[in-house]
Amino acid sequence: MLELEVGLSHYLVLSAALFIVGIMGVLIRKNTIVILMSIELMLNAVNITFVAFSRFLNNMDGQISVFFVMAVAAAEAAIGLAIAVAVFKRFHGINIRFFENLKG
Amino acid sequence: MLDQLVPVMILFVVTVVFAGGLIFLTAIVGQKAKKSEVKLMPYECGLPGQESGSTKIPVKFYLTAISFILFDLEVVFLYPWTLVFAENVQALGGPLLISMGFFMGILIYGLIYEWRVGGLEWD
Amino acid sequence: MSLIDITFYILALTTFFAGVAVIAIPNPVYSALCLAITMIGVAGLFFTLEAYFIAGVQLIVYAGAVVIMFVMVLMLFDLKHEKKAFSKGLFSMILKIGSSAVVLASIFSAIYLTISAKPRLEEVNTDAIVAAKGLALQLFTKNVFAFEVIGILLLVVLVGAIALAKGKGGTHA
Amino acid sequence: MGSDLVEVSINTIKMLAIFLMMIQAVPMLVWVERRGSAFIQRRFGPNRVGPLGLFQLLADAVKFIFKENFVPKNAVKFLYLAAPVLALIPAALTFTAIPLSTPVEVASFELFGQSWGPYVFQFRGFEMNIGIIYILGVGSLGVYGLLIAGWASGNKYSLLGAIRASAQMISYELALGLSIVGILMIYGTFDLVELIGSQTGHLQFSFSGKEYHVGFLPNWGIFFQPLGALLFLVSAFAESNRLPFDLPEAEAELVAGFHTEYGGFKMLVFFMGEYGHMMVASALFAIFYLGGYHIPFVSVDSVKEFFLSTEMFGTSTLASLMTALVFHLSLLFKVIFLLWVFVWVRWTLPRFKYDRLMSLGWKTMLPWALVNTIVTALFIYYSKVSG
Repeated sequence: MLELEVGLSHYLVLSAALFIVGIMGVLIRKNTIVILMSIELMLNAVNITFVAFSRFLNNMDGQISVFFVMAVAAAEAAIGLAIAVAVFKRFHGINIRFFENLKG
Repeated sequence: MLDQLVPVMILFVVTVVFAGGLIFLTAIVGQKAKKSEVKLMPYECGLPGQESGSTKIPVKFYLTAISFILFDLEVVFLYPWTLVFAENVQALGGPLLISMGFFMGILIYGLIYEWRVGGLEWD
Repeated sequence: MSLIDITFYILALTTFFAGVAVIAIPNPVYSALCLAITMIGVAGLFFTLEAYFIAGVQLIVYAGAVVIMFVMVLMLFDLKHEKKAFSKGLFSMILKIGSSAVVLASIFSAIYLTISAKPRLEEVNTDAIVAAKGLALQLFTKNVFAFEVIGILLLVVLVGAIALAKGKGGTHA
Repeated sequence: MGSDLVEVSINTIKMLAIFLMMIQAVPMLVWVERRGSAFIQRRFGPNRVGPLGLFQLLADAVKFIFKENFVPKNAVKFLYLAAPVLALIPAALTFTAIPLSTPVEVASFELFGQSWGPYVFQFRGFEMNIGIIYILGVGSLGVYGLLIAGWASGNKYSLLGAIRASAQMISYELALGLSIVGILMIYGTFDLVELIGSQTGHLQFSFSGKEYHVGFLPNWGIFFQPLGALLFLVSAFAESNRLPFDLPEAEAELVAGFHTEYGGFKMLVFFMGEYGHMMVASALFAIFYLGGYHIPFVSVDSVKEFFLSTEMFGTSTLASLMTALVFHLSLLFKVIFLLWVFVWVRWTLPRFKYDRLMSLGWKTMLPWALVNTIVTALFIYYSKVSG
């Protein structure tokens, strides 16, 4: 099963591994900003799959969706951080448990 | 692809080895002075530093970082646009201008809003 | 084991281990720097996939803007070293690791079963500028609507971030 | 890197030579800066060691090597030592991607009983096909060196200095990116060699059908994008933390900002990084706006014919090598002039206050860069379409 010649499945295995590392990060860590970072990790894993399929199927749609995933991920990181800073100012700590008493 | 990626890696290793090696060399060759407590204190230009625990650093910087990300995305979307615009101006000039005009109009409005609301002020 | 495979394995291993380091290291500033290494590794992987323009954009947007924001904010918070960085509870920990393992196993089996023809990665050496032009042409003709929605999304995020930042004083108001 | 072993090894040696060229240029620049500032302030610069003080920098380098390697108390040892190297890497990776001159064609020749085929060697570190996007991407990584240096030296003031320096660098990176968009729109390519190629001959442009020829001006980018050139230069100053934008490391303000705790050779590596960024910025300005390695009204072939006619450089290999050197000198001359502008501005203009500096970046540079992009787009649209 294990060929050393790099093919499409190698990229998919790597992106799956990165995706799982991202999920673990969200589940395990308590610091909000590290959770945001592991979400960025998951989005990057998705980007690798997009580009790998776009390269092996010779069609540009994969790379365009990578463009949009990057834009949305950057926007999400910006807002996530703004909320984390607002919580830090109020509770002097950015542990995930402070987020339970957000209104609404 | 390879004759671009391999040189970048070689050069990265060469720079790290060169700069790191020289810094390591000075660690070996440099003077060995006795470790005096005062010398190792962080440089507070004379006044003994009051370790006041967590420092009060104005949080203004993260708003600059956020607006930088958003306008950087705008610049990044402009790069492919210039390629398409420069090449087929006759065929697609009009619709391209309108679509990018709308996109940049929104972000220029964002900049004006941030300016008016005082997001760009520095205390 | 041609040179392409060696570069792929170097980049893949650095990306994966930097990714694991992001969630493994208690001190958040170190994990932010490991995230930067992951982003640069992913940009290198895009290079091996001959998606040159996307690799450049990844370097500019992710490694050069998003992670710098993370590093700056973490340095601003100046958190003392976090002792309890990981969530407590042995049972919940086992549950979490177990569920991730199940998801991982299903993904690996899916990859192994479905990828019947194993296409090899041989160098097509497409010209980068021509590929970027093709990408850009498709971006601005077929997906123009999504492009405008991204503009509106950026405006909404900007207004939201300013509203959140209206609070007074520094980090310890 | 080419196919057979010879080509790969020659390309690697060429890349390392260009990297060493950048590292070796730093003491020369420090010498130019110290003599230049002395000239501006009507005093003698270093003139003790060697003729005109040229070996002063060699003496400094040796002195730095023997200084004590000092790590402050609450510094993070590994990152504290790694920060200068991180500050140098982006400068090194971008300088070697810049095309320095015309390619050198080597005809096939007989050596060691084997015939080596004809080669074409690019006169640059390595050939990067997305040119400017790679340079911008790696250039934006330069902020990490500052942040880690400020944070790892465990000193409150250096952390604040590092955050102020990085906030300044990212604000001016926007204006830099946008000013480049103007030039890309006119030449329509990312590759720097193509961009230089389209700046030859005399200034000519077509506006709605009619051709305009300006005989005496070279076809440089600066005449198409004067505002873009100004914006690029000013943000290049801010990117390399040069005066009047070097507030975060100004002695008076924050006690030398992020490199307060650094001394000895680590400080020299920071200088290498800063001067490296300066060289990259001036080389890019020369490529975008001053026609790169082209000499105004002299074409590459005429210089080659001239060298072919002389008997000393008769063979085609030597002739193409000499033409490459001549054109490399023309780029070098432009870069040295721009580096002199860096030094000249540093010792004449006063330093900005921090809020003025940030508001200049966000409230004047960015809007003007947006205006420049919009005007260029409309100009191209009307010049091409209604014709």
